[in-house]
Amino acid sequence: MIAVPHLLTWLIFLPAAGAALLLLFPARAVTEVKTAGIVVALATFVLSLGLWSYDPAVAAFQFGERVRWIPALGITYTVGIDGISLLLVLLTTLLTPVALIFSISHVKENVRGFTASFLVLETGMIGTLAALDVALFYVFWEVMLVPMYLIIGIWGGKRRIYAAVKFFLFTMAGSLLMFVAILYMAVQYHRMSGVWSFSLEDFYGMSFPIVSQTLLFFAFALAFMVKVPLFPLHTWLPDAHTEAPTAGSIILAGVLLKLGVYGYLRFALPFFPQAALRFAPWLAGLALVGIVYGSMVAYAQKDMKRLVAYSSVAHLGLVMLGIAALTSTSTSGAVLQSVNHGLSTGALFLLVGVLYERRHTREIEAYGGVAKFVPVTATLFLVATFSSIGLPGLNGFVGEFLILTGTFNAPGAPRWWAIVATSGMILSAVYLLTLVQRVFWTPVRHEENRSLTDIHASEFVVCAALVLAMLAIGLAPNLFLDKIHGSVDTLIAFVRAKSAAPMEILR
Amino acid sequence: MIPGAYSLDVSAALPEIVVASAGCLLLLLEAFLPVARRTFAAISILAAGSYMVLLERIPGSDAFAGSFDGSILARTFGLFLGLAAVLTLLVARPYLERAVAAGLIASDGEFYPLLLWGMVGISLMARGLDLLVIFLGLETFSLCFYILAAYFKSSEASSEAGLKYFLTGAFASSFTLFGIAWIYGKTGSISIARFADAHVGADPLLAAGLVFLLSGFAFKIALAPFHSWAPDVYAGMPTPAVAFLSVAPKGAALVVLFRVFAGVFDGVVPGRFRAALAAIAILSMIVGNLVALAQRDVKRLLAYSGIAHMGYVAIGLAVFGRDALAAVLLYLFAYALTNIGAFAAVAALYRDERESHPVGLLAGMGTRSPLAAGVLALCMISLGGIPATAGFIGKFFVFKAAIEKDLVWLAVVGVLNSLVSLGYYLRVVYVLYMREPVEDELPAPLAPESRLALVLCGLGVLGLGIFPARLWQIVQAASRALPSLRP
Amino acid sequence: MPLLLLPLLPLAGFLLCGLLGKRLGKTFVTVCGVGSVALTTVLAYVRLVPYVAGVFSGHAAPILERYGSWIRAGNVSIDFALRLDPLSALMLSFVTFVGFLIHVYSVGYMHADTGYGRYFAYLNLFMAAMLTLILAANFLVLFVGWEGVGLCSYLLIAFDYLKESSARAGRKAFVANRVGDFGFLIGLFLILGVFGTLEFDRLFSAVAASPGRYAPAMTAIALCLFVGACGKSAQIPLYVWLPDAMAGPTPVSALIHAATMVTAGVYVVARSNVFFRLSPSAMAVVAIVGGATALFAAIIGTAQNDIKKVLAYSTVSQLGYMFLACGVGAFVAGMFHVMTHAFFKALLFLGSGSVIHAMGGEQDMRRMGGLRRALPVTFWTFLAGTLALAGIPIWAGFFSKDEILGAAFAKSPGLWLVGFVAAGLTSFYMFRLVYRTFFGEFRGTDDQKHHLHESPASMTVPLVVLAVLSTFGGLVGLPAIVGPRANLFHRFLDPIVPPLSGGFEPGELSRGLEIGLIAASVAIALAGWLIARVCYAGDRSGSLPERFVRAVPGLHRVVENKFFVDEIYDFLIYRPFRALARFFWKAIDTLVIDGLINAGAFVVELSGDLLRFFTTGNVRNYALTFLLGIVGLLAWLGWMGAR
Amino acid sequence: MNVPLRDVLVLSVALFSLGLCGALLRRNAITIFLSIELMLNAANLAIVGFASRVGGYSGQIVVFFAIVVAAAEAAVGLAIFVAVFRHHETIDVNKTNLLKW
Amino acid sequence: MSGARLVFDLAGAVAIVFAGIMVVHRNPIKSLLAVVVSFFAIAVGFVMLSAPFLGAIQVIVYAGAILVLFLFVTMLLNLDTESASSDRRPFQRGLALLGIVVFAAILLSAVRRSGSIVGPSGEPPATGEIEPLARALFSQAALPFEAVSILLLASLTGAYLLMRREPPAKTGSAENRP
Repeated sequence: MIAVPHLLTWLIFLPAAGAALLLLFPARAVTEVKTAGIVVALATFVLSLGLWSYDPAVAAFQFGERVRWIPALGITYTVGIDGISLLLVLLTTLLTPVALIFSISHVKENVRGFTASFLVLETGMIGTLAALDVALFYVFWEVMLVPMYLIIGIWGGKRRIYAAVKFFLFTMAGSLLMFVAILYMAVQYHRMSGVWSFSLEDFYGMSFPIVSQTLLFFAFALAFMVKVPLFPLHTWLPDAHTEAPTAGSIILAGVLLKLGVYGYLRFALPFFPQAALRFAPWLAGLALVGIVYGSMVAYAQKDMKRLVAYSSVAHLGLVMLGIAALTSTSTSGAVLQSVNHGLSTGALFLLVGVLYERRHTREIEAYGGVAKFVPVTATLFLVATFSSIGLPGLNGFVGEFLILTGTFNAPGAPRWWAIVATSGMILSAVYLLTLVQRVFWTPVRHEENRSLTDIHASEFVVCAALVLAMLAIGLAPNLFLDKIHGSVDTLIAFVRAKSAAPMEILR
Repeated sequence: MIPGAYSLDVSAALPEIVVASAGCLLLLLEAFLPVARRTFAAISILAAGSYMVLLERIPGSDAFAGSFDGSILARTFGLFLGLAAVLTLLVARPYLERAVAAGLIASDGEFYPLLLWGMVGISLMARGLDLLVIFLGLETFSLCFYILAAYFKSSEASSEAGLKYFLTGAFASSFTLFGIAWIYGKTGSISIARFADAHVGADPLLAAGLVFLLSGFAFKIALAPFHSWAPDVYAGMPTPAVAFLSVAPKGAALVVLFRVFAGVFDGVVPGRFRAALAAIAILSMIVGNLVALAQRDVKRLLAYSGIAHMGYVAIGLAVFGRDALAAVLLYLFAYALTNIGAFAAVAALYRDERESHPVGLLAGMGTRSPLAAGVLALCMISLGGIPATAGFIGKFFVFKAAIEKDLVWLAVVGVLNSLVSLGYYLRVVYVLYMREPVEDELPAPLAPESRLALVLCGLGVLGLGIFPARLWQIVQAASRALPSLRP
Repeated sequence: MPLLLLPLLPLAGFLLCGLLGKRLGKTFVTVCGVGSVALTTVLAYVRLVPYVAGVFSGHAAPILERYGSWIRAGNVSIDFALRLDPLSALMLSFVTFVGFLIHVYSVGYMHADTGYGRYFAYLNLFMAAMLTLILAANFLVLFVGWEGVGLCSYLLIAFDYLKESSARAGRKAFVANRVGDFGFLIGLFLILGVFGTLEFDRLFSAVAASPGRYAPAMTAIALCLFVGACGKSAQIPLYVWLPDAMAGPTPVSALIHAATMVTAGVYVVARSNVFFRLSPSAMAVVAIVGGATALFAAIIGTAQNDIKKVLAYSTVSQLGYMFLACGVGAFVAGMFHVMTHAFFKALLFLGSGSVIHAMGGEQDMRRMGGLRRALPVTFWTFLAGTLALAGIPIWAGFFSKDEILGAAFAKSPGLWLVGFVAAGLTSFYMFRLVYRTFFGEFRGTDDQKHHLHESPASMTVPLVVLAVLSTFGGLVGLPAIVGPRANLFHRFLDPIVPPLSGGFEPGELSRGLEIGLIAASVAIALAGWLIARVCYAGDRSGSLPERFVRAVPGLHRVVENKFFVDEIYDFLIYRPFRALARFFWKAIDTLVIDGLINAGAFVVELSGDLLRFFTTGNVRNYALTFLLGIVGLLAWLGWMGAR
Repeated sequence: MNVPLRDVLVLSVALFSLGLCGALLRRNAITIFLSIELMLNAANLAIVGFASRVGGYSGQIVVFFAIVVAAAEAAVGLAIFVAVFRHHETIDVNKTNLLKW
Repeated sequence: MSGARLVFDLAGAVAIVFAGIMVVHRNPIKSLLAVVVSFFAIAVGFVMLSAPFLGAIQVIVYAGAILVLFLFVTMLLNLDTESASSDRRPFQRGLALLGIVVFAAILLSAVRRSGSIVGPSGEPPATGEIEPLARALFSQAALPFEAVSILLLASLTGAYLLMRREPPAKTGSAENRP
């Protein structure tokens, strides 16, 4: 793999540039727009493979770049990748072309805007993952909202506008306090050191008296808990996922939710270790509620997409549990699992989309016995399902096993956490297999289903890509874990050390 | 100064003189060479442009016996003013020609001189170093805008807007004058520079005077509770004039307030006063945002959003200090680009000026008039304070200033309000893009000037949002021009 | 030839059949599907023969083959490794062989089915998973196979997924297994916590080295593993899925739900006997659950009319026997029964399959009868199987069952009594089955009568082979009374039960007592046969049971309906779960959470709507607010000065 | 000349308040505007009063210009009234509230 | 000598009384005339405060020009007297009065409490004569002078623009309810 200079910058801005380019196309040149968009997305993906040369032995940020941006405040354009963000970036660059290619045959009106939104969104996501300057991070973090808002609102389902606004306001509500907190930290840093800086390592260096630390922690945690989403803050997700167009749901579930996890790991945890550790049990509690509650609500759903959406609540609850336990094992598992969830849930949404685009209903009751007519779709759906249930040999299992065993044997964590969480394994089997049974199996109840056509080539290709990724992670997880756990270990070591250190009182 | 020493520093006032005389020229042309009307916009833009250029050349020192500011603050403000004027004038011509065609007014000839003279008034106000100059500047632009508000004589709404703006305005300026009276009496001078040496301290009459002055300017800035006129006037007034009115005078008034407080309090705003300002800021944010949520008319919505935004700016006023001034100036630039962009889009998207401007009519514009709709949406996002737009940068610096002065709670109130504000900004966006068109007539094709204005605003909003560093340097330098301000 | 090849070959078969089966047609599928398994069997024996020879010649060192690290993160590091030791060798020997036979059988049985390719794909996948399970060298690789076989059983039970019942049965099986896996996984976490590894070698040697140190942790671990075993091997309370699993094609029932997969639980218990033996309480639990299941299922079996259901419950009950064996410390006996059971139960299922095949899918014994003339081969082979299962001497089941009963008696006569009664019931319901199916008058429809025919060779040959095995297979484990070294089976398998100081020790039996017990069990078996004959053979067939039913109708109804266990589960677990789920969704999610949020939004909107009426449009009100603002400011500042 | 300043200020406050009353209580736009003129005069009076104590002429100059401004305002204001009158046939501010809420 | 004060206070009284009449009288013409009187009184006050020039201006420009302008317009629009009936807003009126009372009270108390003015700028107190005022007007106030020219020009333009009769254009209703 030849090393591209400024690789990350390319990755971040290539899609945006592509979007700008698209806007120069005439709106009628639909096919050209589609191809151009997909080419850009694929190019980004190919480029991103260059990141694979990340060297886990050096457990530090790599592919780093730094440019002064707002010198007066020491705000810089600083990007870099470590084991935690690496896989998520790759996931992003993988899922974006997947989403676009899937939509080839399904998005009819205003294709240009659609494609452009996705590319801008990709820039936002990669930027969020790569940013090592807190201000820069915040900018990318918020920038993501707009294209997703448009994607849901313009190309979404019946209640799309409600869903879009709900999504936007919910996430915004979460992150606004984080904005204030970031400013506060910067000001404090300025008071301490006399210079302005928003850079990650400088913030890592700061520690706060417990009261302000707790407040700051909540300001950050709230933003990420909404994004994840954690139990009481999850209600935007079913609406957003359900109303969004299939491609949107793929990205939403595949990447956006993970950014909450990422943010918690990258910022909330190392910034405010004492507070984070003190409230870890609460976090775990919410995560556990999320697992059980999410699974049960998922089971009660009548709408395929809603069901999958609630399953995300459960799965990400598991991920957050792994982080709350904060052992090397569980946390590595959590990072891997968030990639896994991106793949399996992405695939599930994709396949639900395949059915939806043909029958134009998401009602489970409208199906039944369709496996007879769409065998390939059914098979792929089964694979995705079992990946999501955590069948050994597929990706889901590795993550779940690591998280659970890590949590179970974590020094700080009581064992019932892991035990309750493991029950999620049963529940996920219950609701997902019920879905399979009621949609693909059992006698054919509706005649119109007999005329269903099976998955297209374009849909199949992207889905197959996802399945291959699942198998790869499931069979050779070390390829990926080796990239991850170095950084995870350094992170945990840092957090433990910092939380142990006596708190210096700020002026 | 020595009595009798005759000082008339034309060079210092050259920019204003040029603009004013351009106005006179247009008036003459209107009277004697009506065919030249098509060129008025161009001439006015030329005048506004040369205003900016000449400002760079004025002598850096105070002029007219220390009553007229030549500092970088004046120049920076001039940049803002000129920018606003140019953008407005770009929008004006096609809009007015449509109005003339629709029979709202016989000729668009007087519009430009009045706008230019209003600009001169604003400039005087912002540059004035004694209360007299400031007062005259205030009155000059107020008069111009009273007239512009009532400009569409055959439109009931416009006349009513004129009436309301005039009555409330006159009411407010009588308070201003009353305030000037007390301050003059207590400090024994009308020149801001001398306030400090009066050391009047905690004199109740001085406080009263300041309150009157504050209320008078808060009226122009449209800060609650002195804001009530804004929605009605915006709704009735010709849109380009609103675009200008909603930006330029507010900036001048803010600069004046900074000058006066810096002078009277010698840089440190006392606690009770700061509390009062904070209260005004919060009230404006809350009233503006909540009521804007309930608006169905774009121009009224923008009026209330403007009230809310001035609330954010007033945070800077309450914080006070060098960085606060810089932040406020930056915010003003951002607000000018965004708000004028929004009004430019509104001017372009609505066909019939006689009717009101219900948001619903924007439905489906996203595809029918992509440029205007796109810019409008972008401006809404920017007003909502989403990053990578100018609006975010403005809030960023204001809130930072607040937090630096340990007013974290003010910043928190601010962000919570901007959350509420997203409620209505997003509504505009989704009506633009996510609703089916309500009427089958397509909007009028965009005139080249409007295109230019829209593009400029759009690029400006994004550019300032992404590369704010340079402008921040400028405004910081400008903020140093008030010596008594503490860093 | 690496062991890894053994699972990989069927896996390849799976991929070929699954991906290309539809396109390339039946012959291709047959070749790939059966061929891969055949090849696997051959290769397996290529490895087995020398190894077994080695064991008998004294060096029983297990063969361990590592294929590199599989999962490595934090303090967890798991290799992908396979091992060949007496236990896995035993399993390997009959799993491959029986599996192969059943593949052959399926060629005939499924020839008409549209899902031919899919069927063999799944079957091959199952072989791959099963081989992984038995060859695994650590618990996690074992778990891979464990879940893999679960998956295949799920897919094969729901093989014709358009039938409501099959689809439900499939999900039921998987979920029930998941409940078991839940315990199993917790067990693995515990093991990892205690030992930091999942490698069998390291674990068991560590424990053997210092039993006292680990003893306290063992009860929990053992019980967790046993929960998993209960799920997989259909023990109380998780057995409910197995009877429903009969919805799958009969060969599948034979292979998965009789011969191989369901014994995986026993295999795991035997595999980790070191753990179990350190915890008497765990052993007790295993024994009691096993015994209870054996008796319970046997009772239900006596009242079933569906030929496959009878066999299913008999399987459950036989599995109970195996756990009983383990519970009383007779792990080897348990494994012995696993093997013999694999032979005769596979035989019986295949036989019933042949019957059903002949009857055109009919499974209800009440519509059969007198088939022995039409299906001679099936009849004789089936009879052999029955004798084996009933425990009639020299047939395979006799030896294994006897050994178990002996061991049970040595530990506690109570358990023995349970097993003893169950044995009687077993022979009763088996001969009841035989008589009702093969003797008497044909009770089916006429066109069924016309189509009666013996199955093709591809089906009968396996029957014959299995019949031979279940007849003579028992001889490898002659009881101790014959001679100390007569029991090859023990000599081969004893190494897997290493001596353990302070560990659970199986009881000893005096020679006389042992003979007595053998006599007793033979007697009860014959008694069962006799009763069955009286009730269901000859001219007065059926009158006696009817009278019995009339005597105790309640009892009969309860037994016929399997003690209403499914209904109870439905009432106690399924319904409340569904209700709660709906409650969470409708009440908590929609009403409370979203309600609060929307309420907040509404309040904001509303306050805006009210506030806007302050802008009355009347200038004087504007002036008024202006004045009030000023008055407020003055009151705040002007009154006491600007400080 | 010694008119005590307090008298001047009290007078000015009184006049200003009376102006306020007119502005707030009358409905006829012209009367309202008159009242506002009264308020301006009150302010002027205060300034002149102060000016008679403070040295220099700046105070008187301010008043001078204030009067000019008042003239200009009057011209514009009355013109606006006429314009409004042409629409409504009245300049009662209660009746000119098309724009509201 | 308290003569000046006496005159001033008398003038003040007159001013207040007629201002009051202006406020309460329903007939615009009458209240207009009342204002004229009170402006005259204020002019007297100016003179007493040693600003004779301003007094003159007050009479000529204010009481003269401006109010005459008012008179013309009032006549032109021939406004009838406000009818008391059509204006029932007791609450707002009450609130307004209350506000004004508090306002006045605060200011008066402030006047009472505030110390006498400070900061006499080194210059001599203003005397009655015009010349120094004129000098100051053209030196210090050069800029205001220029500014005010624009102001007046604008007001002229505006007045002309707004009073000018237009060719009657189609008047559409400017309904503006949400």
